[in-house]
Amino acid sequence: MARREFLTGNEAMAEAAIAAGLRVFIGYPITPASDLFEYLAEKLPSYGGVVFQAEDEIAAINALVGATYAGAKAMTATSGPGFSLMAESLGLAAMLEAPIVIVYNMRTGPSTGIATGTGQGDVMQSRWASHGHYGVVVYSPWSVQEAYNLVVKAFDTAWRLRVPTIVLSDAVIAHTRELAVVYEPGEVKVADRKPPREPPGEFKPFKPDPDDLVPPMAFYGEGYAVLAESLVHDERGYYTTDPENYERLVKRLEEKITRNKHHVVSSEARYTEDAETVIVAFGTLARSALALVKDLRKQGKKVGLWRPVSIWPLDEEGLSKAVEHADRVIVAEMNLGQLYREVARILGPTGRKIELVPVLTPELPGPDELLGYFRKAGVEI
Amino acid sequence: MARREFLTGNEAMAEAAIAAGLRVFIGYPITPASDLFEYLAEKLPSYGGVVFQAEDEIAAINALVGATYAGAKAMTATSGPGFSLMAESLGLAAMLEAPIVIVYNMRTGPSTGIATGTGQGDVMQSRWASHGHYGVVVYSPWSVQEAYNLVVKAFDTAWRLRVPTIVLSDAVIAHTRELAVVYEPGEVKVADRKPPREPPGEFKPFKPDPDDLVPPMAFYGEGYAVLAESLVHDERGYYTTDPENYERLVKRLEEKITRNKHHVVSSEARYTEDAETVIVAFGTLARSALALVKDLRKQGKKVGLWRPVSIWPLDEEGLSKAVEHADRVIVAEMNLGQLYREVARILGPTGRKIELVPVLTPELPGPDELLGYFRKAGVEI
Amino acid sequence: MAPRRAYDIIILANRCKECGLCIHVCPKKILVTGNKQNQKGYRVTTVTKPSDCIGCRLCEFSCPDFVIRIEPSSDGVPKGLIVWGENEVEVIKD
Amino acid sequence: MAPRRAYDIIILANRCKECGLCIHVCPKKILVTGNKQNQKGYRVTTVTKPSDCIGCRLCEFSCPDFVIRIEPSSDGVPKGLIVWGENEVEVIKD
Amino acid sequence: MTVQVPKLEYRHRVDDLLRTERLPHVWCPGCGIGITLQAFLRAVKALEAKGVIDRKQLVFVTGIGCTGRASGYVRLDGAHTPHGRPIAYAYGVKLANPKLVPVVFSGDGDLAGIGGNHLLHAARRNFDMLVIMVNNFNYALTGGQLAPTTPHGAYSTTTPKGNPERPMDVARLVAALGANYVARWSIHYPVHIEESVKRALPRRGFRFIEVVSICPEIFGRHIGFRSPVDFYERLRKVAKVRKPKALEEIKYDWEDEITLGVFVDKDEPGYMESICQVYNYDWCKELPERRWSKQ
Amino acid sequence: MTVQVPKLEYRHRVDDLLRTERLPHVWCPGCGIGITLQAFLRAVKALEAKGVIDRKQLVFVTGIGCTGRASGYVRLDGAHTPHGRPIAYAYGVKLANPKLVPVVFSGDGDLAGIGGNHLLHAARRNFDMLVIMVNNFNYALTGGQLAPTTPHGAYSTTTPKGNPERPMDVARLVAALGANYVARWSIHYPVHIEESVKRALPRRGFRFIEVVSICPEIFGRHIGFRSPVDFYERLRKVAKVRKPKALEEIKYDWEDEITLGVFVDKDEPGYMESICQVYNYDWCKELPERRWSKQ
Amino acid sequence: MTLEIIIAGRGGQGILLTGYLLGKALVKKGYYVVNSEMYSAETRGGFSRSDLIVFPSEAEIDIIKVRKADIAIFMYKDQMHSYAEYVKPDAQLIILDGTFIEEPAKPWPRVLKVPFTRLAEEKVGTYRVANVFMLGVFSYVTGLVDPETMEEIIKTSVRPKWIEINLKAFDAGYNYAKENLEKVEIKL
Amino acid sequence: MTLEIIIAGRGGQGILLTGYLLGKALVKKGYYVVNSEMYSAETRGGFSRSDLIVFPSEAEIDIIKVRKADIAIFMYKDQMHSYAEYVKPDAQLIILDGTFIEEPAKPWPRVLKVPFTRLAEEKVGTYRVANVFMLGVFSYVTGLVDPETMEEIIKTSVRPKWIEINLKAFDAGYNYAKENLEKVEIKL
Ligand SMILES: Cc1ncc(C[n+]2csc(CCOP(=O)(O)OP(=O)(O)O)c2C)c(N)n1
Ligand SMILES: Cc1ncc(C[n+]2csc(CCOP(=O)(O)OP(=O)(O)O)c2C)c(N)n1
Ligand code: SF4
Ligand code: SF4
Ligand code: SF4
Ligand code: SF4
Ligand code: SF4
Ligand code: SF4
Ligand SMILES: [Mg+2]
Ligand SMILES: [Mg+2]
Repeated sequence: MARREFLTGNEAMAEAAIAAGLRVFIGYPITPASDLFEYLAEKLPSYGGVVFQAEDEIAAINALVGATYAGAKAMTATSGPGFSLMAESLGLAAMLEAPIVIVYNMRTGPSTGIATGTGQGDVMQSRWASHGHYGVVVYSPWSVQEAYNLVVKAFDTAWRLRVPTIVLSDAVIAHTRELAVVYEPGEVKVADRKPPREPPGEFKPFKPDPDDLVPPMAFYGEGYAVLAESLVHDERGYYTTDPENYERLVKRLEEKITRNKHHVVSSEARYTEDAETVIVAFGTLARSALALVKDLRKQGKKVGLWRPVSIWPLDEEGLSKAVEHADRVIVAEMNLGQLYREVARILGPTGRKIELVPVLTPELPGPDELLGYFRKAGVEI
Repeated sequence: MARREFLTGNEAMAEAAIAAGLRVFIGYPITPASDLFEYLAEKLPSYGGVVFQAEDEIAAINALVGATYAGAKAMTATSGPGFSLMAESLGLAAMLEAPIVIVYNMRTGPSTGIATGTGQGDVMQSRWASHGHYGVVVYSPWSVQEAYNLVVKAFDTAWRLRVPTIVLSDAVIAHTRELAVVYEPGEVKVADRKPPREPPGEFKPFKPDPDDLVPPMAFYGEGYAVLAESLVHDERGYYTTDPENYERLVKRLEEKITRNKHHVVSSEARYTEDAETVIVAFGTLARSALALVKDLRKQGKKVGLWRPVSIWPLDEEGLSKAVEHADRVIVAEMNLGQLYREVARILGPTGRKIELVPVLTPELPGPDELLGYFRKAGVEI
Repeated sequence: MAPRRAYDIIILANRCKECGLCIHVCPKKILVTGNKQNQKGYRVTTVTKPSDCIGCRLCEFSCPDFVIRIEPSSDGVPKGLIVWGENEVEVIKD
Repeated sequence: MAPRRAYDIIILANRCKECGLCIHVCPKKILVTGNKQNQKGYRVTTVTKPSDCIGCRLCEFSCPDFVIRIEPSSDGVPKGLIVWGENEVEVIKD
Repeated sequence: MTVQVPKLEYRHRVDDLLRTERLPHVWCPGCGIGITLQAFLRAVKALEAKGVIDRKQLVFVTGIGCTGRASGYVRLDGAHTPHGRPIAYAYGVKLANPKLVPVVFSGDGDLAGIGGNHLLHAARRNFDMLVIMVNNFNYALTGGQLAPTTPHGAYSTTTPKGNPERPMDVARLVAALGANYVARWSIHYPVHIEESVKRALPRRGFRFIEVVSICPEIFGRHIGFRSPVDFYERLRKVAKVRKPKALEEIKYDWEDEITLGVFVDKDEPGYMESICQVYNYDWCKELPERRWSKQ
Repeated sequence: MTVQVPKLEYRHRVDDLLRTERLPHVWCPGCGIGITLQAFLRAVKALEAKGVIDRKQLVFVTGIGCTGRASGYVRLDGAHTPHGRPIAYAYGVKLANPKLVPVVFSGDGDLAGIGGNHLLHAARRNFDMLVIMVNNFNYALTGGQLAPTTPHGAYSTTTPKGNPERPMDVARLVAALGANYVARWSIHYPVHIEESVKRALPRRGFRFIEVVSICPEIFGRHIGFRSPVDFYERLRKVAKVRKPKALEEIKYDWEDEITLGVFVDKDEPGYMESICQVYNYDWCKELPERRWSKQ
Repeated sequence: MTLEIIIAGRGGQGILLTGYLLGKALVKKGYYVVNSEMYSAETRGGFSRSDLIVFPSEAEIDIIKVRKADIAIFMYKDQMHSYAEYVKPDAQLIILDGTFIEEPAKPWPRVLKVPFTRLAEEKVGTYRVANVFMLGVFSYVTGLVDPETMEEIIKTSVRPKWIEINLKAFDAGYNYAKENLEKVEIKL
Repeated sequence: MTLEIIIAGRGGQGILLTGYLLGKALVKKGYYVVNSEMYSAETRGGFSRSDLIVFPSEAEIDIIKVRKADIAIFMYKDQMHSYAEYVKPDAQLIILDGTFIEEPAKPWPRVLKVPFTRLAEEKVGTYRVANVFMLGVFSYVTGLVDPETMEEIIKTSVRPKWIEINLKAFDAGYNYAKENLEKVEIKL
């Protein structure tokens, strides 16, 4: 039954995974994700799930893919250095359409950076870390409750679309406690695989349904002799260099996300109805941005906030709607312009002025400090 | 002395590295980069250089960084899966300002893909593979000669700016033979490190020169007790969480590239003087695009080609100039829109129509097939 | 001495790659490179004296291409059966 | 029996973390946790009977914090020297 | 004489375990991978015939390399994972569904080179899986580069003047790490390979079979063998079956002896059982390895 | 009594090898890393005094972890590399300038966990470097998670009901891989550590010293030790110096014995010399390891 | 109105646990609480800070870290100085550990200086529970959380073997306050 | 005008070497040549294709792969069929290995069918040098590269132990053509 608990983001995300049916967690310790792992190490076995500490993050992600093919809801949690090591096999997951879920708690980068600091430097990386063109879905929460909800949603998306799904959280959420409504397994709605509709021998593991472009999934052990082929493959999972097959495959890997966008994209607009200036921010920085917007509203300034919840893909319509009355859009993020690039690309043709406020600090700035960064960037507000 | 040789791209890039002063090559075999490694295994020792086969690409890139700190011009060559594995320590190289050079021969992705096919799916990855915000320089050749020239230039850039530099070539160039003018060591101009100007004890290994933002570099063994610190560090190389230091460091890692753009950016425009439509393409696809442009010109159509040579950063001014007379820009690339995103962002505000022609095939299309992809994308020309 | 058993030496011709390993390992030396090429252009192994076959299956086990199968002869007659196509089997008897 | 040598037990107070290892390993049990806190708030190890020190350096080698240094006494008098600051040294004699 | 016959009779003995529509396979003439694969498949059939295993339980996982291509031909559940990662993938398979039995089949470079860390830790943990490593002394698929198993002094495309490195004796290393079953054979002993699989497949813990093989097309040509048979015979000279008394006696020396045999054959609890000692999962009683070890 | 004195006299014996401006260091009270580091630095000074090495030759490379923080305190050329990669970084240092002597100083998780593959191959190649591994039985920096060295059954934050895995005996593994020098000590033997470094540093090939240490703050607390001294004494009970006759006799068992001692001490050519057997590089004659091995 | 509370001290003083316990208690009372943390790598000698923001309702939540504290609890001198700027000049209540702090960093109107650490050592036998002793004082003085709630929280949040001593510390603090201090009304 | 040459056959027929040798020879003659390759994974039975594009000058280079070949050399049937579409209908010259090809795939105007493989086996003793035998024929028939140049290229490009047999094959092909075939003028 639904309970209200006072949890850190990491605890809440662990709870969410349990509620969503997590059966296999494979982790490798890293700040600020280790305590999510530790929480599950305590709790998951009593739900019948298994927790495994891999020798490195590369083992973790490959094991995760194997686990999904063997029929388990499976997840890992990591941060920048670990996610970088997962780059190669993130592409594997996309290619095999393995419904893995990755909690990615951003910390201060680049490189070893500041392990205990927060960051938002990984927006582009979460989308483009692996070689070749493929698709992933990335959500980013701004609160503990949303972290909970988005992990549930990530499982739903991963299994509905057979796409690796990332919850791009950060060090602040990871360790901040807030009230969250949490559930038990079976109480939240999460998509399951579509089971094969043909008997073994006829079933083709990579043959998509024409409507949603997602292939039904047979699990190992069910007698379908499924081959999870990391090479370019046809619908049977057989390697082929046929250009048409290749085009179909790669397009589908991205298109199955856009085609099912309504299940995926999400954003929130605050005070945008009449906003002449819209601040775009995501994750925990959006909390400070919201406070700043409230301050500015108090000063009579028509400022609003637009906050993407799905980062990849972005809710482009939501954005366009939010800026309807605005002639100015300011993207504030904790990097030198990543989300900014997407916003600029989307809104560029509308002629609006799109400004960037880079917020480079290992600590989440409050609204006052955030305003300081606006000034530093020469962005008057 | 300059010689003209009939070489594959891989052979030419190996020759270029030798001419640029390569002292340490660290490789791990992968198609289509192995033969570059093999060529150097034959030839580099006679120039006094060392070739080492690492146990994996992770070892290779970390060793590369160590080699530069020990004073050697150092390079590796890889393809998608290997580059993905290097993601974490690409960030290390950026953070340590280690002048490593990576030849990245793109093949068909994602995942294991088609090892013998070509591709252009790694434009975004080459920029964003590692976590956190940092800067790299990426060049992309369209011919064997240019591959040669750009490897030389990559060493120059890497050592001038202390920035990891990538030559983003592809399977076609790797194995295509063309005539190239090649040189011997000492005959090409490549920047060297700026040596320390202070004595040990006073010298700060991460203190930038104010003009170019690049810190002079002391090598191991010279008595400076240099600490190559992967954590966020101050000018001495000491770990610090100070926000101002952090901001300064991360900004500088990117700004030292933009500030020295004149050394870096490069592009080529063909038939653009009066072009009403400009096709943007890079690498080997630009060769087919050029032939297509010539065809279209023959049909009296005012079409031009703009081709970035530096992909990251792009020659934004070059692009703007090339499209001066054009109301239409078409980006053709072998992915579902990567370079396109940058072009759209840059030109979006000008109101021009920017169209994408995705060319998804493991084989380089000729101009006729390329035209087919235009049609398939619904892009009339 | 018990009477020698008779074996069928079945060769799935289109899989053969003319590597010679079966020929090399056969203790009775009854396998040879044939003259006929298969679809891939390899000259398929063939059988000279089926009646010499002792059924040791070394050829079967040593063939990397899943070409050879040794069976007790179905009709008591030792023979080579070179399977060229679904319905095309060349029968070789002593 | 040769006359006992005298040692200086030098303790760089601001590095001490009160872990007790030196106290534990000293065979002569002459080191103890002091009452004075250093800059970090740790109660610094101090010396009770310097003349008992046999100069074995076990305390020096076992201190994880580079706090202790044992030297033959410069003036022949066995003593503890607790270095609190650049110019502030507490001298402990028997 | 050419006659009309029903085709079914003329299938290979292991054809029902192969995706025959993809044959002939991609491996070069005389390549030892096929010999090894056949031996494995024969063992599967034999065990199935004895009612020990069900092919639906098996998950056949390979890495990238010539050897790794095997998953494309085997009609079992399986995966063709990134280079070096089949053991890692197999972890997940087993953890997600402990009733499955992962079989890793891959190359020396894949398992002991780039994948060395997974091999190390899987063996240390006695993680329940069977690993079959085809050791062809080189990185074959990519064209004959140095592998950790390449003999000292041997030519490879990346060591054109001879390999300066000491090769790794992978089977001995795995034995030292405490795996339950460790054997090494060469392709000259196809029946021994089969028997080893028959013994190791229904066994708990980490099981490792190395098959020393020939790569006539790449490595063989490079070091001067004119035909598969030449390479086969040269290898036979040094591949010696022995029962070593201590691990130190096992040799891996191309100029002297490559020791073959069963080096370890024990039955300690595997990883899955050891987590069952801590948690009482539903599946603990149904672990196939547990059933087998009781037999 | 407080007196005015010149400060120079009151420096620690190894202060000239430390970045003293950064002291006190970040390590917890009673942490064994500092004991190990001091022993290493004493050895450096001793060797320097004998004219064997020059501190300018040394490159002190660490990975990420509590132990990895050491590079931040040591006044030598050095690097603080990504988690698991110090050995890989050291490869490059040595290859680029063979006159340098890389010293890797890192944690058990870093070197034998995530970094296991580099350890494996560096040891196999007998690659010229000295590796000092501080084994504190856990991933300390991240808060006490399971390490490959954690005793079976021990609690860690990721195995709250006890570790189901078999721990890895890293020193024994490295010995089995053929390193030139392998020793294990515990922090109870600071002089032995120092002597080992003195012997291993001026030596060609791969040299490995494991120091079994205490992590009182994280692992110690987790498994119930109230003070550094308690942990120190408990460890002393099982840490036994012995001269094992065969590698099999070396034990790594927290309940029984953790064998200490010098396990391998030989002088085979290292990797750098073996490439000199193939190519005649300028520096081949000047390899410090070659000079040392001639002494 | 939101109520912002900052608790800061040295690493090792149990600051984070204090924030957690207080947060849980406030949640139990029905408030919407955000509790965030900052700390340095050292186990001791570093800094530690726990922020609590009490929102009137979920719909109003925004900031995560304290912007300007209404209540500040400083357990050590250095951190008081570092974070004084995050405290409202007219803060409702400032609590200082008199063991380590002599003077408030700023002329705050309502300052309560109690030598928690010394008192904990004296009355409970160990300085390690100074933080919970402080919570007892806080509970009495502010009335924000009643002792019953706090005791229940302690029982369910602290490791079993530490429960008793913490309960003892809480009571000791509460009683100390009852005997020696006056209540302060907190606006929320 | 550019001249586009396509050479294709089965894996194992030495197609890539043929293209390389011819390319080098043309370069030696002063042309600007682009030589690209395509091949499948199998060592045998797969396909292999070598494209040569001869540009009048460096400034004019564009394409890398043959668009429509002026000259096509097919050493095996299957590849002839696969790549016939990349050959100009009025191609200047089509060369086919008669050992494996019976009929041209299209009604090309000038087709030269010679059983290279059979002839190589007959005249040089091994079918493995059919490719260089073909080059001998090509050299004589087209006159694009003279025998001296080609022989020098062979000497410097082929592994030492293979030089002799290849020279022999080249000569055999050249002489065979001289005796049996007519020259064809190639426009460039
Ligand atoms: C990350 C990565 N690096 C490199 C490669 C290229 N690669 C493919 S197979 C292979 C080596 C194969 O050697 P081995 O495992 O011994 O298999 P074999 O081909 O010899 O059977 C390499 C290096 C790759 N696919 N992925
Ligand atoms: C790729 C990556 N994964 C995980 C981490 C997090 N991490 C930092 S240190 C560490 C473990 C340290 O353990 P060990 O090497 O034993 O050192 P110790 O702290 O015990 O000295 C981990 C997992 C990281 N920094 N990078
Ligand atoms: S079964 Fe034995 S005897 Fe018969 S053909 Fe095969 S190898 Fe020769
Ligand atoms: S072993 Fe098999 S592939 Fe080789 S020749 Fe004999 S039948 Fe043919
Ligand atoms: S040198 Fe020995 S006797 Fe003297 S104080 Fe230290 S440990 Fe004690
Ligand atoms: S060992 Fe060092 S740090 Fe510990 S108490 Fe003694 S002097 Fe202090
Ligand atoms: S290259 Fe070697 S290993 Fe690969 S298929 Fe050919 S013979 Fe076998
Ligand atoms: S956590 Fe453990 S290993 Fe790390 S510094 Fe503290 S005591 Fe030492
Ligand atoms: Mg191999
Ligand atoms: Mg450790």
